[in-house]
Amino acid sequence: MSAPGVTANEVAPEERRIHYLNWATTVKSWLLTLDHKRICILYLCTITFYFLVGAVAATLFRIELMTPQGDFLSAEIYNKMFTMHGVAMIFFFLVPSIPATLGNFLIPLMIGAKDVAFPRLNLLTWYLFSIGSLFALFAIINGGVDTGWTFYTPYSSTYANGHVIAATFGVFVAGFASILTGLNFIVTVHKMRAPGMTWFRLPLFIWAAYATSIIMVLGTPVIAITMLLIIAERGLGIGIFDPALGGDPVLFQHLFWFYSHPAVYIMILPGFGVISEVIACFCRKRVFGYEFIAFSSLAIAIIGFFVWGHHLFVSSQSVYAGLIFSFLTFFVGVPTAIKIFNWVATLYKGSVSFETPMLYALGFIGLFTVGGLTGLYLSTLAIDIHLHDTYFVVAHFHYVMVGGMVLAFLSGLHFWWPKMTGRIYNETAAKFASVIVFIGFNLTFFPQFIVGYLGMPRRYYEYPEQWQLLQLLSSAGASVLGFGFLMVLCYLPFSLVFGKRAGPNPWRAKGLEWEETTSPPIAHNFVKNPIVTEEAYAYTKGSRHV
Amino acid sequence: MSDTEHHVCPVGLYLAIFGALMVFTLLTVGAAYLNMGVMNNVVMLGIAIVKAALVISIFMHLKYNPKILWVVAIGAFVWLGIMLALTLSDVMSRGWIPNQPASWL
Amino acid sequence: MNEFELFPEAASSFAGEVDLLYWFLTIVSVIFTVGIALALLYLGIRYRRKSEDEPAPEEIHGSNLLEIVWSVVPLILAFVMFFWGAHLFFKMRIVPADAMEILVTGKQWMWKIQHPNGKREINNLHVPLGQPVKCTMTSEDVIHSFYVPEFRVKQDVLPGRYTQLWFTPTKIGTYHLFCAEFCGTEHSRMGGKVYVMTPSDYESWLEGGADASLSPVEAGELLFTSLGCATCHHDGKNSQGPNLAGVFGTMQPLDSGGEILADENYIKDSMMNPQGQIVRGYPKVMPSFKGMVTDAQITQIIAYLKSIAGTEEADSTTDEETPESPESALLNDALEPDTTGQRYVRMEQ
Amino acid sequence: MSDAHSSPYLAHHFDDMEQQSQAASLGMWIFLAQEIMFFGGLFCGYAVYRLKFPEAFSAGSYSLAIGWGCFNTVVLIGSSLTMALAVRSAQLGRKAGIIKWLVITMFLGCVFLGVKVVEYSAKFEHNMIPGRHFEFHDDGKFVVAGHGDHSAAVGHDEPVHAEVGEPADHHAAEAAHGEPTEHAEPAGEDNGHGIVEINQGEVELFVGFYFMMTGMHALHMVIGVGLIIWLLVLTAKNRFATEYYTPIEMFGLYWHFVDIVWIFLFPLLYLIGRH
Ligand code: HEA
Ligand code: HEA
Ligand code: HEC
Ligand code: CUA
Ligand SMILES: [Cu+2]
Repeated sequence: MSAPGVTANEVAPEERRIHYLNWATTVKSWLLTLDHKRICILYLCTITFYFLVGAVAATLFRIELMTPQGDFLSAEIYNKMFTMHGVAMIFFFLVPSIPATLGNFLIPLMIGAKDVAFPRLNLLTWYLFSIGSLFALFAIINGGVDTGWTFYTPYSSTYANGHVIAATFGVFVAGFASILTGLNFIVTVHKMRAPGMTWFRLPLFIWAAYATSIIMVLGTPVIAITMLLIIAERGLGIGIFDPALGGDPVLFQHLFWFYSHPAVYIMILPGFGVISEVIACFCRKRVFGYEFIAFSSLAIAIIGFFVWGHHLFVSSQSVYAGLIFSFLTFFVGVPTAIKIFNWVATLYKGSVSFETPMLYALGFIGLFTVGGLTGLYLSTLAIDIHLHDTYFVVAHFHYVMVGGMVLAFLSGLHFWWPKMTGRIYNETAAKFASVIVFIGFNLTFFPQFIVGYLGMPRRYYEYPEQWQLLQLLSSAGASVLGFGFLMVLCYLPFSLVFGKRAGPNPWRAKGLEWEETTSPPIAHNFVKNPIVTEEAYAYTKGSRHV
Repeated sequence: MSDTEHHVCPVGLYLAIFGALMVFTLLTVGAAYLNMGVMNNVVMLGIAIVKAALVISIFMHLKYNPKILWVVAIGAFVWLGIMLALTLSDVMSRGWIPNQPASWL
Repeated sequence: MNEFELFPEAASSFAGEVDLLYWFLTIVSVIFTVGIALALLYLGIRYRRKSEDEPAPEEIHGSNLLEIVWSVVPLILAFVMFFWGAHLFFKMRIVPADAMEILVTGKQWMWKIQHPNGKREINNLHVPLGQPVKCTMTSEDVIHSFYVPEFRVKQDVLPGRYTQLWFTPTKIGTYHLFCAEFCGTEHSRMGGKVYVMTPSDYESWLEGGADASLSPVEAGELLFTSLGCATCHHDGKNSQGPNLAGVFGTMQPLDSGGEILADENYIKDSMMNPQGQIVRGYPKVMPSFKGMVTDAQITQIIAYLKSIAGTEEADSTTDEETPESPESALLNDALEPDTTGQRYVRMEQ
Repeated sequence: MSDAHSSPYLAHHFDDMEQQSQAASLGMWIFLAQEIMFFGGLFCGYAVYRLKFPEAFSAGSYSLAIGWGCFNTVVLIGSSLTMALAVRSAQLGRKAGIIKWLVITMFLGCVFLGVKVVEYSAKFEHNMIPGRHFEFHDDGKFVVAGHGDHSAAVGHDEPVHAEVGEPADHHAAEAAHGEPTEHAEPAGEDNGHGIVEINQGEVELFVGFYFMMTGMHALHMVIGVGLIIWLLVLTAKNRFATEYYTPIEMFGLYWHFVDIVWIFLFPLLYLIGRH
C-alpha cells in the first residue's frame, strides 16, 4: 500500500489534489491503514461516539436531578447512568481525546517525520481501544454497571449488580491502547525528528504530548493490573481485597488512584499543549517563557505521580500519609501556575486576534484556573473532609475536564480542522457556539460548587428539597451546554462538504505542519523531507512561506 | 556507534554470568534457612537485585546500549519504588494516632 | 426550612474554623481568577490585531524574574493553605478523651447506631449539645461514609476495620445525615437526621418514653420511620421487604411452606426474631429489633400496622398522592406536614 | 548510509537501519518499563499484605514446594543463557546456531511451565486454591519456632460474609465478623499453649497472590513460547541477516525480563519463613 508521491500534486488545482484522505477510498484502505493521519480520523469517529454515549447518560440523569424525588429514573438506572457517563467520558473519550487524535495527526507532522515510529502498533492501538470499548458497551447494553467509574471494592467485587467484569475488562484492554500509544509517541519524538529539529525547537504541543506519554507508559499498566485483580476477585473468587479475609479495600484505592490521578494529567497536559500552539498563533508571537512551559509539562507529569493519596483523605488512610499527600499535591499547582501566567504574558505586545480557536483557548484559561484553584480546596486536608464526595468535587473536575480539556480539544480541533480536512468551517456559527458553550458550562457547573459546599453528596438521585433550585439551574445549564456541543457536531461535518477550501496555511501560522505541506497533507506528509533551521514560533524572524 | 549497539559478547562472559547467577541462587536459598530476622528480607531482596542487575546489564546488553535506555530501565524501577514507598507509608503509619474502639465494646 | 440556601449551617465546634479556611481559599481564588480574567481582557483588547498585514510583533523571550515571582508567590500561598489545613485536620482527627462514644454500623442501606447506655436507633442520631461525641464506626458489607455537612465531618466506614470521627455539636437543631460513599442502589436514601438536643432532652430521650400527646397509631407511625422499618417496607420498587400496608390480619405465605396469620404475635415475632418465619420470596435481611424497642412501642407499631391494614382503598389513593416514600420525605426535610397531611418526621423541639 | 538506505529491511518511514534499530530497542525498553509497572501492582499488593500478616505469609510460603521452586529457577536462568546465545548467533549471522539455541530456550520454557502445572495441581488437590472451599494445608510440616503441633491452630475465622442475620445487635455483628480489629494485630501471636495462630483468611490472601503472580508470570512464558515458534519460522525462512535481526534481539529482552520477574518471585513466594 504505497501512496503516490506525486510532485505534480503541488501545482494541481486544490480540488484535484491527491492527499491522505482521497488517495484510496475503500473501507479496507481505512481499516488497514498505517497512516497516522488516517488513524487519527478513526479515533476521532470512535471517541465522538463515546462522547455521545456519555452525553446521553448525562442528559438522562440531569433530567432526573431536576426534582428532588426519584421520579424519572429508578435508583438502579440512575446509578448505571452515572457509571456509564464516567466510564465512557474518562476511559473512552477524554483519555484518548487529544493524544490519539490531534497527537497522532500532529506529532509526525510537527517534528518533520513521515510517520510515527511504529505505524502497525499505532493501528493496533485503535483496534485494542475499539475492542475494549465494545466490552464496555456490551456491559452497558446488557444491564449496565453500577459501581461508579472508580470501581471501589468490595462493592464492585462482591456486591455490585451488572457486568462489572465486562466493563473492567474493557478498561483493561483499552488501557493497552493507551500504553502503546504513549510508547509510540516517546520513540517517535526521540528518534524521528527531522534534521535540525532540536529539543528546544520542538513545538510546545510536542513537549506536552511527550510528558503525557510518560504518564501513559508508567501509569496505565497499574490500572490494567488493578482491573485484572477485580476480575479475578469477582470472577474467580480469589479474595484480593476481600475484608472478610483480612484484605484491605484501601489497597484497591491506592492502586486505582496511582493511575487515576496521573491520568487526570493525561487528560489535561495535551490540552496545555494545544493552548500553547493556539495562543502563539493568534498572538503571532513566540510563547513567553518557552522553556518554562516545556519543563513545567514534565514537572507536572512527574509530580503527578506523588499525589494520588489526596483522593483518600477520608478513606481511613493514615493521618500521616494524608499529610504527605496533601503537601505534595500543592506542588502541582506551581508548574501549572507557571503555564497560566506565561500564556497571559504572551498576549502582552502581541498581535491578538479572536478566531474561534482563540476564543476557546481564552475560555480554557479562565475555566481551568477556576477548576485548578478549586482543586486546591480539595487538597487542603480540613476542607476536603467536608467536600470529599460532594458536588463540589463534581464541579471541580468538570471545570478542569470539560471547561479545561474539552474546550482545549475544541480549540485544537477548530485550529487544525483546515489542516486535517482542507476545509474551513463557518466562523460565525463556530464563534456563536463557543459563546454558548462557555455560558452553558458555567451555568451547569457553578451551582454545583455551592450545592457541594452545602453538603450534597454525589451519586445521589434523590436529595433534600431545598437544593432543588441549584440543581435545576444546573440542568438548565446542561441543556444550553448540550446545545452548544450539538452545534459543533453539526457545523463541523457540514463544512466537510460545503466549507471553503482552506489552503495550506489559513492562520498564517508557523510550524512544519502549516508551512511544509498541503492541507490536507499528502500520504507521506512532506514532498521533500524538511530541514529545520529556526526555533518554534519564529513569527518575528520573517516567515518563509507566507 | 554501530559497534557499541551491536556489541558481540564472548560466550565465556555469558557462561560466567550464568555461573554467578547460580551461585547467587544457592546463596539465597541457603540464607533463607538462617534466622536473621529482618535481615532475611534484606539479604533476599539484595541478592535478587544483584541478580537482576546482572541479567539486565549483560544478558540484555544494557551495558553496551546508549544512555537513554539506562534512563528508561532505571526510571521504571524508580517509579515502582514511588508506588511502593507511598503506599506502604500509609499502611505502616495507620493507627499511629490512637484509633482503638472503646473498652466496653 | 425549605427555603433556598447558599451556605450551610455551622453546627459543630470546627465548622466555623473550616469555613474560615474556606473563605481564605475563596478570597485567594477570586483574586487569581479575576486578576487573570482582567489581564486577558485588557491585553486582548489593548493588543488586538488591527489589520491582517500588521507586522509581526517583536519577540519577547521571557523573563526569569517574572517566572520566579509567579512561582514563589503561589508556592507561599500553597504553604499557608497546607499548614492551616493540616493543623485543623489534626484537630479533627485527635479525639478528646472525654468524648462520649457512639457506635455506628453501616449496612446497605442504613445506619445502625448505639448509644453508650445501649439504646439503639436507625438512620437517626440524637446527640447532646456541647458534648464531644466520638463515633466508632464499622460496616457490615461495603464501604459507606458517615457525613454530617452541618458539622463539616465525614469519615469512610469500612468493613473489617474501625474508623472514628468526632465532633462537638454547638447548635440545637436538626441536621442532615448522609452516606457519602457510593454503596449501591439505595445509596441516596442511606441517611436521616442528626438531632442536637439539650443534654436534659437527650437524657429523657435516652430514657425513651414516647410522647404522650400522640395517639398510639401516630406514635407507631413515627417509630416505623425512626426505627428504619420504612427503609425496607415501602411501596417503592426497591423495597427490600414486603409492603406492610394491608398485611395485618391476612394469611402470609412462608418460605418454609404453609401460611401464617399475621396477627399481633406474628408481628412481634417478626420484629424480635425475623429469621424465624420468612415470608416467601424475600431475602433474610431483616435485622432483629430485640432490645431496641419497648413493649409499649411494639404495641404502638402494631396499632399503626393495623391502621394501614383494613383501609386498602384509602391507602392506595394516599399512595398515589405521595409518590415519595417515607425516607425520601425524610431526606426532603419534611419536618412540617406535607401535602397529604401525613407527618413522617416530627421536629424534636 | 546510502547502502543502508537501500536495505530491503528498511521500513519506508525510517531514514536508515541505525535509526530503525534504535527505535526498536527504545520501544522495547519502554515496553519493559510498562511491564515492570504492570507486575509492580501485584508486588505492591503483596508488600502490603506481607507487612500486615507476616506469619500467615510465612505459613503460606512454607506450603510451597521449595524443591520445584529451585529447580525452576535454574531452568529459567538457564533458558536466559541460551536465549542470550541465540541472540549472539543472530549477531554473527549463524542460522543453525539461532535455531539450536531458540529450540533449547523453548524446551526449557516448556519444562518450567510443566513444573508449574505439577505445582498447581498439587494445590488443587489439597483445595489450597482461593475461593469458597479454601483450606490451608501444611501437611503437618509446619512447625513454628519449634512449638510443636500446629494442626489445630488454623482457621478460626469464618471467612464468608456472616449471615446478615442479627445485625441490629452490635455485638453479634462484630462477633460474626471476627472482630475486625483482630486483623490489625499480628495474627501469629503465641497464645500461651505453644501453638501459633494463623488466620486462614490471611493465608488465603497469600495463596491468592501466589496464583495471581505466578499465573501472570506463566502467561508471559506461554506468550514467549508462542513467539519463539514464530521466530523459528522466520529464521527458517531466512528473514534475518547480520544487519537485521531486531525481532530476535527484542524477543531476547522480553525473555530476560520474564526471567527477572521470576528472580524476584522466587524468594518472595518460596523462601520466606523457612528458618
Ligand atoms: C483533567 C483533570 C483534572 C485536573 C487537571 C485536576 C487538577 C487538580 N486536582 Fe482534581 N480531580 C479530577 C480531575 C482533575 N483534577 C477528577 C476527575 C477528580 C474526581 C475523581 C472522582 O472521585 O471521581 C478530582 C478530584 C480531586 C481531588 C479529590 C477530591 C475528593 O474526592 O475528595 C483533589 C484533592 O486534592 C484534587 C486536587 C487537584 C489539584 C490540586 C489539581 C491541580 O493540578 C490544579 C493545579 C492548578 C491550579 C492551582 C490553578 C492555576 C494556578 C494559579 C492560578 C496560581 C495560583 C496557585 C496557587 C495559589 C497555588 N482533585
Ligand atoms: C470527560 C469527562 C466528562 C464530561 C465531558 C462530562 C460532561 C458532563 N457531565 Fe459529567 N462526569 C464525569 C466526566 C465528564 N462529564 C465523571 C468522570 C463523573 C463521575 C462519574 C462517577 O461518579 O462515577 C461525572 C459525573 C457527573 C455528574 C454527577 C453525577 C452524580 O454524582 O450523581 C453530573 C451531574 O450533573 C455530571 C454532569 C455532566 C454534564 C451536564 C455534562 C455536560 O458537559 C454534557 C453536555 C452534553 C450534552 C448535554 C450532550 C449533548 C448531546 C446529546 C444529548 C446527544 C444526543 C445524541 C443522540 C441521542 C444521538 N457529570
Ligand atoms: C433490612 C430491612 C428491614 C428492616 C429495617 C425491617 N424489615 Fe421487616 N422485613 C424485611 C424483610 C426482607 C421481610 C420479609 C422476610 C421475612 O419475613 O423476614 C420483612 C418482614 C417483616 C414482617 C412480616 C411481613 C409479612 O408480610 O408477613 C413484619 C411484620 C415486619 N417485617 C415488620 C418490621 C418492623 C415493624 C420493622 C421496624 C421496627 C421492620 N420490619 C424493619 C426487612 C426489613
Ligand atoms: Cu452507604 Cu452510600
Ligand atoms: Cu487527583
